[in-house]
Amino acid sequence: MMIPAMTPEGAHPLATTVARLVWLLPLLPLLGFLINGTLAMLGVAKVGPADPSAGHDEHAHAAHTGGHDDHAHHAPTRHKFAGIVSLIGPGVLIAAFGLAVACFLAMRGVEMEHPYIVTLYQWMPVGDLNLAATFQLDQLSMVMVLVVTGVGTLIHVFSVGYMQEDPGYPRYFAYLNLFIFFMLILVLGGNYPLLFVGWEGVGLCSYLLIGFWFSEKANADAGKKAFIVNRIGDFGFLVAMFLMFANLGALDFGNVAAKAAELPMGGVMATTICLFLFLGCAGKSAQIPLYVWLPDAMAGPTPVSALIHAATMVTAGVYLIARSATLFSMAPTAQLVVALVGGLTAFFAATIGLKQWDIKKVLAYSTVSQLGYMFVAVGVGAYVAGIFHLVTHAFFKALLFLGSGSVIYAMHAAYHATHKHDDAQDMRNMGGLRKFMPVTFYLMWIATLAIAGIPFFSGFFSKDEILGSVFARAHGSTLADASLLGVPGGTILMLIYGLGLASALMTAIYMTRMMLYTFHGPNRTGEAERPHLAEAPWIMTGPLVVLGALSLVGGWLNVPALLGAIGPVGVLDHWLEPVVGEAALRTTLGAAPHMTHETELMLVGVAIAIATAGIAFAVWRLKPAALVAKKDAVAPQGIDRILENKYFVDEGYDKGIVQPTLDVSRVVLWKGLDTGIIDGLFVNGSALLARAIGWMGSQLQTGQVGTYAWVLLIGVITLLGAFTFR
Amino acid sequence: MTAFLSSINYSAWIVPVLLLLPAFGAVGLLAHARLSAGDAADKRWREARLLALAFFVAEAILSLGLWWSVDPAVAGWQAAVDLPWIPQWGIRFTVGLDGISMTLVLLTTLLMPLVILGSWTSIRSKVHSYYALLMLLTVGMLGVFVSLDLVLFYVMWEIMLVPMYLIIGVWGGERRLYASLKFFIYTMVGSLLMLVAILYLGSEASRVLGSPTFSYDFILNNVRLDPTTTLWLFGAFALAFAVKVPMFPFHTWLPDAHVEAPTAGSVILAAIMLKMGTFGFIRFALPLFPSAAMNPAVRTFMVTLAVIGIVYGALVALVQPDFKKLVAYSSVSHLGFVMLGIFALTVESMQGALMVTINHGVSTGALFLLIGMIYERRHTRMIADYGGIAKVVPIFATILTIVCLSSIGVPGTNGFIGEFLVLVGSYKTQPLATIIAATSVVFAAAYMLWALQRIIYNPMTKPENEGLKDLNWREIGLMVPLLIAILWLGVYPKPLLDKTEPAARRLVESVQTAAARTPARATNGAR
Amino acid sequence: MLVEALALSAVLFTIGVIGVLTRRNAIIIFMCVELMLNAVNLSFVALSTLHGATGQVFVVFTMTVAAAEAAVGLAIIIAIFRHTQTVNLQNINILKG
Amino acid sequence: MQVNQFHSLFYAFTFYFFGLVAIASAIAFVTRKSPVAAAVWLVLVMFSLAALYVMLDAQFIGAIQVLVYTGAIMVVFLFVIMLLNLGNPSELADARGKWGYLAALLIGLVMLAEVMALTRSNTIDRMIPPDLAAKAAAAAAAPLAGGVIGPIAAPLFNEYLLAFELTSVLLLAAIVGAVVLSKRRTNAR
Repeated sequence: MMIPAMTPEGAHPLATTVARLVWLLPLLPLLGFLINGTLAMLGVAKVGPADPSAGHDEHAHAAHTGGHDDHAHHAPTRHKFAGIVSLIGPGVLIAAFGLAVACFLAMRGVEMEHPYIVTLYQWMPVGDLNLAATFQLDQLSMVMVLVVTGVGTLIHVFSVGYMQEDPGYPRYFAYLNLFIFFMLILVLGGNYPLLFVGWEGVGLCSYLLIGFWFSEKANADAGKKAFIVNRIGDFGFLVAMFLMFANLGALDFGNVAAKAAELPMGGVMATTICLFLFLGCAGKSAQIPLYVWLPDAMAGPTPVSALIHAATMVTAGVYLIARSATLFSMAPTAQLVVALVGGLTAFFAATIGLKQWDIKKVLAYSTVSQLGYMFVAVGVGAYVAGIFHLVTHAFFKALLFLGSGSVIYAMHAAYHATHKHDDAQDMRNMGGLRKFMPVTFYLMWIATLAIAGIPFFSGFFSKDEILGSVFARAHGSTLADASLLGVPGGTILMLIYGLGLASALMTAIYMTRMMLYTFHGPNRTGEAERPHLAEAPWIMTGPLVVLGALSLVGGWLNVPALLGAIGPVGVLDHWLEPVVGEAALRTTLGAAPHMTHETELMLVGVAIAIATAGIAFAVWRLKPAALVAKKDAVAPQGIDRILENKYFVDEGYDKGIVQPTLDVSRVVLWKGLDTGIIDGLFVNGSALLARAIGWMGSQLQTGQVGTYAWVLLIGVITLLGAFTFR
Repeated sequence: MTAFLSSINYSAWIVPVLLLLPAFGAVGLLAHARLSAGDAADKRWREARLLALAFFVAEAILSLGLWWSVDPAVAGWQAAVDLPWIPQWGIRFTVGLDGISMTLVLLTTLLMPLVILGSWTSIRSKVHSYYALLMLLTVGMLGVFVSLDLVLFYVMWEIMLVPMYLIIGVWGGERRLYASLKFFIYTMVGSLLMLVAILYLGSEASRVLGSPTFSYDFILNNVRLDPTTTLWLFGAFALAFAVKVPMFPFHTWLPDAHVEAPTAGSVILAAIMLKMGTFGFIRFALPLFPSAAMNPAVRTFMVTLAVIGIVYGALVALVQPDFKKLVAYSSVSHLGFVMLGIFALTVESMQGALMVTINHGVSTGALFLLIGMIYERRHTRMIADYGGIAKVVPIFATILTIVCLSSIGVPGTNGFIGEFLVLVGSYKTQPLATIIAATSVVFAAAYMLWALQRIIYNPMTKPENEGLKDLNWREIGLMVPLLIAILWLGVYPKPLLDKTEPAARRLVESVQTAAARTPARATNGAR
Repeated sequence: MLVEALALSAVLFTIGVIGVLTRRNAIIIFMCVELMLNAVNLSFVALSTLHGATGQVFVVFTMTVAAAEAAVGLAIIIAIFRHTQTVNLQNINILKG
Repeated sequence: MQVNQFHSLFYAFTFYFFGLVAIASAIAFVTRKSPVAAAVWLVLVMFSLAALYVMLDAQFIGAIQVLVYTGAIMVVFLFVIMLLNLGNPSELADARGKWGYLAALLIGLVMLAEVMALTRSNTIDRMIPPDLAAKAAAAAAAPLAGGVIGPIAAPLFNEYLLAFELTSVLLLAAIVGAVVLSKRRTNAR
């Protein structure tokens, strides 16, 4: 590996610290991927015979008929490479996390005005485009690196237990390591194209991991859907990059920000770039209208849902907007769009979450909803609040997913023990699990209270900061002065605030509902299965405990001034100030957002009231005891039916976009235009024409010499006539 | 390396040798066919394929020196040779390389051994003729890339056609006669107008020079035509190249030819022969007729066709039941990117077009090789006949996935670099077209992943697939270089970009300055 | 006498043409062709009084060709007759594709 | 003078006589049903033409007209007719009918008219390049040196030597062709 050349940034204070090894960060998981991937191939591959065209081998036939229904959880034994994979998979992550922490400490030790940029090599030096593979280490990417490697490590450890009996064990860790590699490229990349490499790379890993159990069509479908929907977003990202290159003449973060600041405030160019960037974010971070892939992505193994589809990858959009803060701060209209879409998504997904029965689907819609909050935050220019919520959400949502994974693991084990085939993820088949898995139970309640926004749990701080920021920017900001489709920005911000409150209420309700149905009331799993329900092993509950602790104290990262009594105020604010501070100030017209103490207190009060009310309402209204198991449940009616079926959006997309595209392609373009008009009419048509003329000519040929003589003579006469009479 | 090459005077003889070696190989094979007539069929077959492989490996090794000996920064032709051929008509054997043609020559010579290995066991009838034709084809293909005399170029251009016609027609699938005839006539009709244009250019050049000549350099530097003539000549050249590329709507020979051709034929068609068309635009149509190429109407027209090809190819690929056909239509889409890059005429887009050219050769070549491998086992190309085979053939599935991702243009693979450069460069001059073209990232993912899912994922429903055997060492071995190329070009494309950059820059600049020299009436004429 | 000779040539040629058109017998048609050749020869010779002996050279050539033609043509007629037992051209249409 | 006048009158008479004989026997030739009769009438046409050649100062041509045409070619014709036993004309009565005759006559007359019109107009003059015409006129004006055969032989073996040689090849080919074609294929039976 080449040691980065001495670039002008070589004089950077970090250059002499451990941070110069930043290129090692993504390399570690890549190494893990290579080793695990090789092991995975060695485990399954059986090289074919030299001559493949020889007839089918009967032995091979017999050997594979048995392997037909070896669904992951039914496989009896551990993989033969399980030991070494369990060492390397999480091992590289731990090493990476250690390095990240070391970098973090190094960073705290120096005074950093500019980001630390490490140039690895010239990547695409073409024409005016002088793209290098550079890593940019600054406060923002440091936060992300810590979250990715930290939460990633925990989830890797959890996976060792969760996936231990899966025949694809090495493959799983290979994918997971690859994901971390790309995620680190995403957050460390020093220019938009390199970020895009990570951006698509994580999408690829998401695709591979969602479809991890590819023998079931639904899983493979979900993976494909995720990738394709993400690609719609990526299209936006690409166009945004083209616009940047053509109009700003650069693609690296520093120059883009510098050039963006020179653009006219609220101009068309900045707005267009931002909107296209946001399309990319909407795809990756599952915002309306591209959120549909995320619930389906739950087809993957549950730790994957925790890592990729809750804690890290889906928040990449938030990171991207924070990263492009300068650009966005020049385009208030685009910011309003971001915030409004975020608010609508938060609200919309929360309503769906109210009526889901699959425990992971509830969490999936909850994730979509929380991502909406983050976009509200970065939309209104409260970048720190967005990143703050990103971090706390990573803690409590990873905990929730891993907890649900633990539940599903127990359910599976129970069903497996009695050879019963039922839905291990449906809450109607659970109930009363607190008795069987108390650790999971308590930890998940912590996470639930955190996400609901009960005071002093982590989610309370971050969510409160978001709502407060929205409220504060309704007056005296570039947003309030801008307007969207004629509606003044202030009005829209108040609407978003309302949506945020409503979503908070619903969040509290559906999360309580999930907890009640899963852990409280009588058990509905089945008489035979009940004795087999048990807590997961410590390798799985261990990470849960760590995440539980983080969910509890995560809020202390950024304590608001109002609660200054309980700890240091605004740590994250200060930390991120060099990166996003200027942009945030531009949105708030140069002044820190100012609210009176009373207003602030009132806002906090409202938020607390709403969270408590939601939980109380759920406890009062829902009767876990009255619930019946899934197989006995009756189909819902009316609004319940619409909610349970997610507003029929998937069906709508299918009928409205997917099928018409396929039909038009098949009937009009392929059969009609391609084989019909171009090939049939023009190509084969001209051949047919030539043949027809030839046929007509052949009809003249009678074989009668006499006839030929006549024709000849007529020709002679005509020619002579032409000479004579000209 | 450079010192060693100059010590053996490498660049003085390499190009003729590269052209002659396969020709000798063809003769050698036919001689072997005669000499071994009495031997057992199996023995003859084995010897013939070994002989062919030996020739192509020798060719590949010989050609490797070009990477070092051709200095892209030098403006003139390198490794140039100029011999009289038909002196009465001023036709000369003039050959030479620049950075662009050097990479394409290397692509050809390096791919050919893999092609031979790819059809190592699948071709068993008339093997001698088969390999001899492949060698003849190589002569033609290399000849097109190195020719600097218009007549020589035309001869090489047509030489390619015959072996490919026979390869499809003799060793092809069920509808091989239809496909081969269609391929032949389609391409032939396209190139005849080019012949007329070449003769016209030759006569003009001869008028200027005073003695007959068809020299590319002379025509490039000395022949000045009026705008209307330029437009017509450009049209004649463009038609020939557009058929070969193939641009929408001249693409319908491609799916048939691809589907019916044997594996080697498909690979060569996709990886190299389609590149003749784009290379023709880069080497001939643009520099010789800059005012026509820069004419806004012409450019808009070509870019529109390119964009239609991109989106249309992707959409039609979406609904193909036959995997080879799907890949064929995806080629239409990819080559559309090349055309967009060429006619956007920025250094970035031109470089991107060249990257896509190479990438498409690598990825689509690999795809066709893989299809050939699985076809050899299951004797079907229908996507619906597979499903869930990742369980039984994991190596195949892994390689297929990587190659598909490269074809989609996932970052980290070569496909991304090319598409990104084309788009980012084209946006400067053709913003709307670029945005429409960029939508194909969605469609590309859709058709490729959907097909991938239906082939290697999903439940295994067909009992015939359960006994499938995975790739053997030969097949793995021949895929490895392609996989390395996919990743290397995706992660560190700089060496390749450096090789083509000066030539691409010169091309863009020369077209722009030359077009600026002859303004006015060209635009009026087209309106 | 030049004009008369040319006129005679034209008349003979026309008669030959009419013969070709109206007759069925392959041999007679053949002879009609010979007549036409003779007519042309006549005009060659007539014009050679004006333009020198070159015209007569061509007559020699014409005669040679006529001889060759007669040899091959009659051989063909014999071959066909052996095959079909007729020289009626209406019954001979093997030229038809 | 007297002699010359008489000579020219006699010349004209003879010329017209042979011309009329030629036309008449040609008409007779095309209208005979019997091939043998037709062939004999054609022989008469050729004799007349030979006479005319001689009168047009082409004695050599007249001689070989008699030798080659009448003596060789027409004899071959007759020989074939006899050989194939085609003397009986009944089966080959004309099948074209009256309209066929009329149409043929019409076409013939139209052609004749056109040729006449063409000779009357100066089209032909325009079709001949002027330098060639001048050269030809000079050649015609020159006295016939070398007797009767010399003027023919000179261009034949100088200017047209290649054509002459090719004719010999043609004749050879014709001989071989004739032998091959008329050979009875014994192994086919």
